[in-house]
Amino acid sequence: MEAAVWVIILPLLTAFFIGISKVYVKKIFVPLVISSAIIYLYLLILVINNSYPPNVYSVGAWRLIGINLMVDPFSGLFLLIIALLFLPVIIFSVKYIKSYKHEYFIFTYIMTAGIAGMVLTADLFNLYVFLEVSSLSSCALVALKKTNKGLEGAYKYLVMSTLGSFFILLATILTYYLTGTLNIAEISLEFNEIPFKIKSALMAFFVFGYVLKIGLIPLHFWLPDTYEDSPIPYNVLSSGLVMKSAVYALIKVLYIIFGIDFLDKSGLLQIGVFWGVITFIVAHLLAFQQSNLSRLLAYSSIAQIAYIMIGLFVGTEGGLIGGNFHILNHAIMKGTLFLVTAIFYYSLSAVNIEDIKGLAYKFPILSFTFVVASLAIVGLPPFNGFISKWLIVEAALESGFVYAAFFILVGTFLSLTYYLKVIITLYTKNDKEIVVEEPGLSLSLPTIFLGSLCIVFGVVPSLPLRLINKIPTFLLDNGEYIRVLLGG
Amino acid sequence: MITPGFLYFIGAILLLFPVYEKLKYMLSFLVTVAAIIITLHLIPGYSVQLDFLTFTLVPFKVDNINKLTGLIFAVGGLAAVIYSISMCSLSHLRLIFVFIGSALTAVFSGDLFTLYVAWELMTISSSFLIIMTSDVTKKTGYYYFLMHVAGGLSLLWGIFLQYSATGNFSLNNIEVGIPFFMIAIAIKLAFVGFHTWLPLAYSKAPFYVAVILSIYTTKVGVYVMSRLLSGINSLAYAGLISALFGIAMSLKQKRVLKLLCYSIIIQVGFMIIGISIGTTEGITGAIFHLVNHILYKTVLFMVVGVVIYTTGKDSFENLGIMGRKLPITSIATFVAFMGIAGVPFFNGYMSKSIIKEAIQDPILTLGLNVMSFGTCIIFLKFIYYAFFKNSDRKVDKKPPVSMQLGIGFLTVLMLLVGIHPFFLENLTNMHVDLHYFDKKHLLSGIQPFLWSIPIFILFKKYIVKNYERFLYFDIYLNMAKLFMTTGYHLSNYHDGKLNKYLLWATSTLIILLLLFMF
Amino acid sequence: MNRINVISKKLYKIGLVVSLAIFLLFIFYDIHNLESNSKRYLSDHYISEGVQETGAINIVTSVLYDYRAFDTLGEATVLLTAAAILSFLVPITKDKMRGTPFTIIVSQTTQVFIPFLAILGMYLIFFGHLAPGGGFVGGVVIALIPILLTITYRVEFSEYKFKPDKKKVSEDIGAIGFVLIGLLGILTGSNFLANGQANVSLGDAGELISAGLIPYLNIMIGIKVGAGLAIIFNSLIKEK
Amino acid sequence: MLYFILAIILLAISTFYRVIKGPSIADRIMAMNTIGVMFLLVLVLLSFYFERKIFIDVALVYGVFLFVNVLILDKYFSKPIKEKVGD
Amino acid sequence: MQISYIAVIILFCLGIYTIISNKNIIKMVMGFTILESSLILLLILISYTPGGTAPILDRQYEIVVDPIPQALALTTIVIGGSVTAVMLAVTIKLYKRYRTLNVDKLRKLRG
Amino acid sequence: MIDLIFNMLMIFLLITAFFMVFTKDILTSVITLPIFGAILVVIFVILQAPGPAIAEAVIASGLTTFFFVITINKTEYEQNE
Repeated sequence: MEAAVWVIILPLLTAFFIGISKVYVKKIFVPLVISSAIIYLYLLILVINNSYPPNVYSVGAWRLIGINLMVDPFSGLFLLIIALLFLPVIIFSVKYIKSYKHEYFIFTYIMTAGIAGMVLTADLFNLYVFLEVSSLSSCALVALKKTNKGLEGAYKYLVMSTLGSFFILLATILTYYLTGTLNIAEISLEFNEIPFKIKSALMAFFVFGYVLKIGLIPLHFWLPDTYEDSPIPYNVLSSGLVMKSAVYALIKVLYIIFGIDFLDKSGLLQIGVFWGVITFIVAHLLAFQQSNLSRLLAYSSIAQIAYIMIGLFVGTEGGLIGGNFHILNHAIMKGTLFLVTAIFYYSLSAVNIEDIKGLAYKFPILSFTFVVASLAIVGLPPFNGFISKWLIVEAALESGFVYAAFFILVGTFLSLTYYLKVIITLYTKNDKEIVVEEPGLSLSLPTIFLGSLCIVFGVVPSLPLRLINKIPTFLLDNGEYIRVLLGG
Repeated sequence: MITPGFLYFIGAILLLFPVYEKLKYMLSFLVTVAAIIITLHLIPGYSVQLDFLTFTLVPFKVDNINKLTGLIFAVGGLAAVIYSISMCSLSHLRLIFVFIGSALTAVFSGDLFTLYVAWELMTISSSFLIIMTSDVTKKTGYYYFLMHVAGGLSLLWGIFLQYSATGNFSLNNIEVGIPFFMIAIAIKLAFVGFHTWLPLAYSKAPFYVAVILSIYTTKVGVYVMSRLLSGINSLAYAGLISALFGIAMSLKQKRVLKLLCYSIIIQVGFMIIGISIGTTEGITGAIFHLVNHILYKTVLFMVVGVVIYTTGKDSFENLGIMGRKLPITSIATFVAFMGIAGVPFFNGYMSKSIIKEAIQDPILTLGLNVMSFGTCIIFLKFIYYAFFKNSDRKVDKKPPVSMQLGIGFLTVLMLLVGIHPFFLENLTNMHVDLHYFDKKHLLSGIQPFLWSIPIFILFKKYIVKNYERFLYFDIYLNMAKLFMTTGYHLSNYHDGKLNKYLLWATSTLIILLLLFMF
Repeated sequence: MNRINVISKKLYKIGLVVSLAIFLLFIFYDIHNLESNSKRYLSDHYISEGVQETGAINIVTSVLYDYRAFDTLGEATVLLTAAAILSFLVPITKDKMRGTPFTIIVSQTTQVFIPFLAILGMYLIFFGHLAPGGGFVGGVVIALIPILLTITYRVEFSEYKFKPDKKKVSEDIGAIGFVLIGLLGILTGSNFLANGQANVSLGDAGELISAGLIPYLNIMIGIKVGAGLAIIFNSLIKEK
Repeated sequence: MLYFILAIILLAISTFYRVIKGPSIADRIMAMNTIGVMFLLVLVLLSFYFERKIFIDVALVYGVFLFVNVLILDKYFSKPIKEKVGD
Repeated sequence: MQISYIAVIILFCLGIYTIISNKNIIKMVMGFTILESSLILLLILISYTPGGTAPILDRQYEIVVDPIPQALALTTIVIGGSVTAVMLAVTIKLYKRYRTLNVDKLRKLRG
Repeated sequence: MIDLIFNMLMIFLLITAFFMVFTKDILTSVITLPIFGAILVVIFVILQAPGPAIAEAVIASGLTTFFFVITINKTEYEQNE
């Protein structure tokens, strides 16, 4: 699997070459960016196709004594998300980003490399390093506009992510001390002999560190701040990839290293589901109060991540399928919403909800896309969000979390209240004459592509589910992962 | 075999392309007529199976009851589309097509999953119909959407409970989660307590939207109730109460559309009673009543629509123009009135007779009579203003041919059903062993009508008088306020102080450690 | 009332931290009782085989640049990201730093000092696989040259000697070079960042030219870090 | 040799009093420099104690940075002079 | 030497305390530095074996300390330094905008 | 003996750390930062980790201090005038 390592190297190389092209060869900038994104898409598809059966790429050919990259269905799903989001966002931002263009692309590519690294690596410390890469570069993207709010958001983000990283690092160091290795599979084997108490303390540190990045209540406060005044195409990647990559890392650590039996015994599953329920209800209540569109979408992201966490913490096959499917769906839906918001911002610099009044009559197709995506995120049929929510609720009911299932439906209702508010404002006629700048094809095409995916995955969910269906056996029984990583 | 609902969806997709005026007419006519023809040729017992996710769905299943319902829906669709096509824009037409299509899908669905999807699609499309018409209707649309989604979610929860208990999506034997199904259907039916959306939506929305909504929204509820909740006897009393409430409310209304709205609640009461008896007769009667109700209530809405179209308002005084200047409308009004009053040889009579025949309980019989009587009184007010009160309103513009065509089509159907009630039975092989035109039924059918006329004349000044609007109390608005204030207080906690946030974070860490280690 | 509030808040904070400390103490105590020193087979392998396998006698370097070179790539990326962040946060106008001017003694000392710094940096980089240090530390020492120029003379002089654009490009070149050297492994049919496995001659351990590709990786990192830190420092100085 | 190291460290700790007390910034910088030099000595002595000559590298690099450190602290922390000098 | 783990704990908690209680941004960054130092110290402590020598094998040694944590410590130091640099840059930027170093005064983002 | 030295250094480390955190004057705490770093360097050398010791000398007592100095010069120092 040569392609696996290329998935990490190619964006890095692109970022470095953009740095050179900023100084010397300025003309090749746009072709470089676009062609690299296209090649990257090809690479990702190659890797995703080979993600089952799982295989290992050993960096430096050191096998067990070095760092390994593991391509499995779970990471295949994340690579799929990158594949779906990355090229549209890059095409979108080539026209959208006007100032600090080079930096924007450098950071975006580095961030993608970091996320790909987090997703692929099978080494605990390497995970931390790539986590740091992705969070530092995304922090830079938050501050890209250099406005007051952007800087403040960046600072808060930096503080929180660093704090989380330190706890993850502490847990990693202690893990190394206990097991003498950093390879996830070996740690998992060694962990069988570690006493319960130490394991649960380590788990608390891991959970705290990653949840700080995921943003469950009450660790969510930095998240809306980072969304408010940052370049909106970045928000697409942020909600679609950065937050999700933390979810990915957490789930990988919990399910592979600690194992489902331990999670059940230590009560994390119950705590996680309860936490998720609290989170989405509070997030919905808060989202209703927002007047800034990006902020509203950020709170909605928190709520959606809570749904995902419920799905993943239910701990059954159905729950994992539902949660993973919702990860994919949320990336698509939120991506669409943010891109439409970005076009509004581009055309008349409107980010507050009052500002978008009457825009539906200026951008009929884009507004329709917005409506589709928001109904999908609310969870109404026949869009994709409905299918994944259905799966999550079904799984929650099956494994006895009746309250969680019920509150997910309540949450659906609550989320409708604020999305409908936005939609209605969109369709209210505005007395003022609106002068808009035409977005053009390169902005609207990626948006419509993502929006159409909402419907496609809703009507034909078997398309992504073919990949996702392989995940649960893989996570619930960490034996296969260990076998592949150690022996395969 | 293709489902008629699917046909409508195809029509909606075809309308997405830039279509010019004539093609639009042709396309909609083709789609609606084709839907009727297809529905006529459905064979009961046919079903389609589909594998979706992990379950096997039956998205299309035909039997007698839903064939009849589907047929009347298709007919209503034809009439409504013809009626409204000259006024509504392309985007509206699309939404109308989706709405009708999803209603038909819901009717023909053979499992709960498809039913839920179609149910929510109806909600979405109808809400956007309301939202997108004008700026006045935005709040109404918001309210309507939220109410219906709440109902839909309640249905969904019921489905989940049912599915986790039984492991299938069968429509037939609902065992678990009946209260949730009840709430869902109650919202759709505009039951007392859940009715608040109905007068708001139908009176605020433009009349052609109201026509289309009135055909499908509540009726799908009735149909689904007949499928899921038939035979729960106690519901009959609830239906009675609902109907009595409807009578009381509709007597107070100033606006014709609102009167019609509340009268829907009354008529739905009939159907609830029929269904909750649970016998074949009762359900058949309810479904027949649904057919008849669609026919006359649609005509009434259309008539009021014509009045609004020509005069611009829907107050009672404006009805007067009907008497002389709009002949087709007047005839239609009269026929519809006779139908709704249950006068023999008009269509409402047959289904009311069946329901009455099916009832064993004396209280319910009495209640049914009272309901018929009340309906008559309400619509006598309508008739009084339309034909007997002098009006000086002028007709600004003539209603277009398409509107009158729609009205005429339904009026003819009404007459047909009224004079030859076996027509419906033969159409769907649902035979009720009942002689419609024997003395007993004729007498009981005409009695409420006959009694109502002298009483109306006696108490005319009380009934015709326009009452002041009563204090409007809506519990849902109070709940919304609670929700808003909670959110406001919560958002006040997010005051941007990083130290405070970090304190929360550390406390969470300690709590996590405590939870995991002990 | 306000005073009590403040005090209770402070007590709450201290209580939180103290309870965290108690938890940590428990955990450390438990871990300490576990006798975990037996689980060192990975590092034992590195110590016993490392010199042969990688050709570097500094095992830390061989871990950093060979066994776990992928980490170093990530680390270099972090540094590059930091440098890029700082250089784009810089405005065009320069900020005035308040400070005492240096006398001639300091500037003369600096002049004497700079060649020494260059040699020390080179030594640290080139002997990275033989002695402590390595590319990173050597890079920082080399970065001290522009830093010293900045503080003794001024930013303009430092940037006249070392152009910001050139520094940026050399930083990028260092990073690209790291990746390209890694790709040599793929070219020879082995994996990314492979060294001994890719049939690179490792030489005799202890010699200057040994350890296969590790010295070249060190050089690349040295270039990158030197340029990157110079950028960071000058950006901070200019920050407005 | 270890006694020397211990003595130096004790001296360093006592020098730290100047950092705590030192009325002016210059006192503190001076104290810090002194402690730095003491530690430089400690590093060299430790290298002899462990008999690993490579440890001298640490002392070398530390010494360089101590020098630059003091330079920077001097330049930017001592009382600013009214004329604009330096950037 | 095992007693020095307590120093790590104290340093760690001191860092956390600085972050959560100090209102000065620079002090907060300093807290992060302390936090990072404590983790590096922990890494070096777990690498140490009594009687061991540094893992630079210019000749054969009996006991050699664990080289892996040292490599990890190097990486951590660099990452920590980069993060500190970025934090300070943002701090300066924030100061120029808000004219304050008090964290509680940075309250443009709320709700 | 070396243990004693080590423990002295640890105590010194804690003293500097506490002083760094709790002193009011931010300049003083920045001046303490290189001392803190230097103690760590010595500790690392005693713990037989010359590589991290060099890196610590370079970053913690070197570059980080520079950055802090510049930051304070641009913020706090301006405020005092």
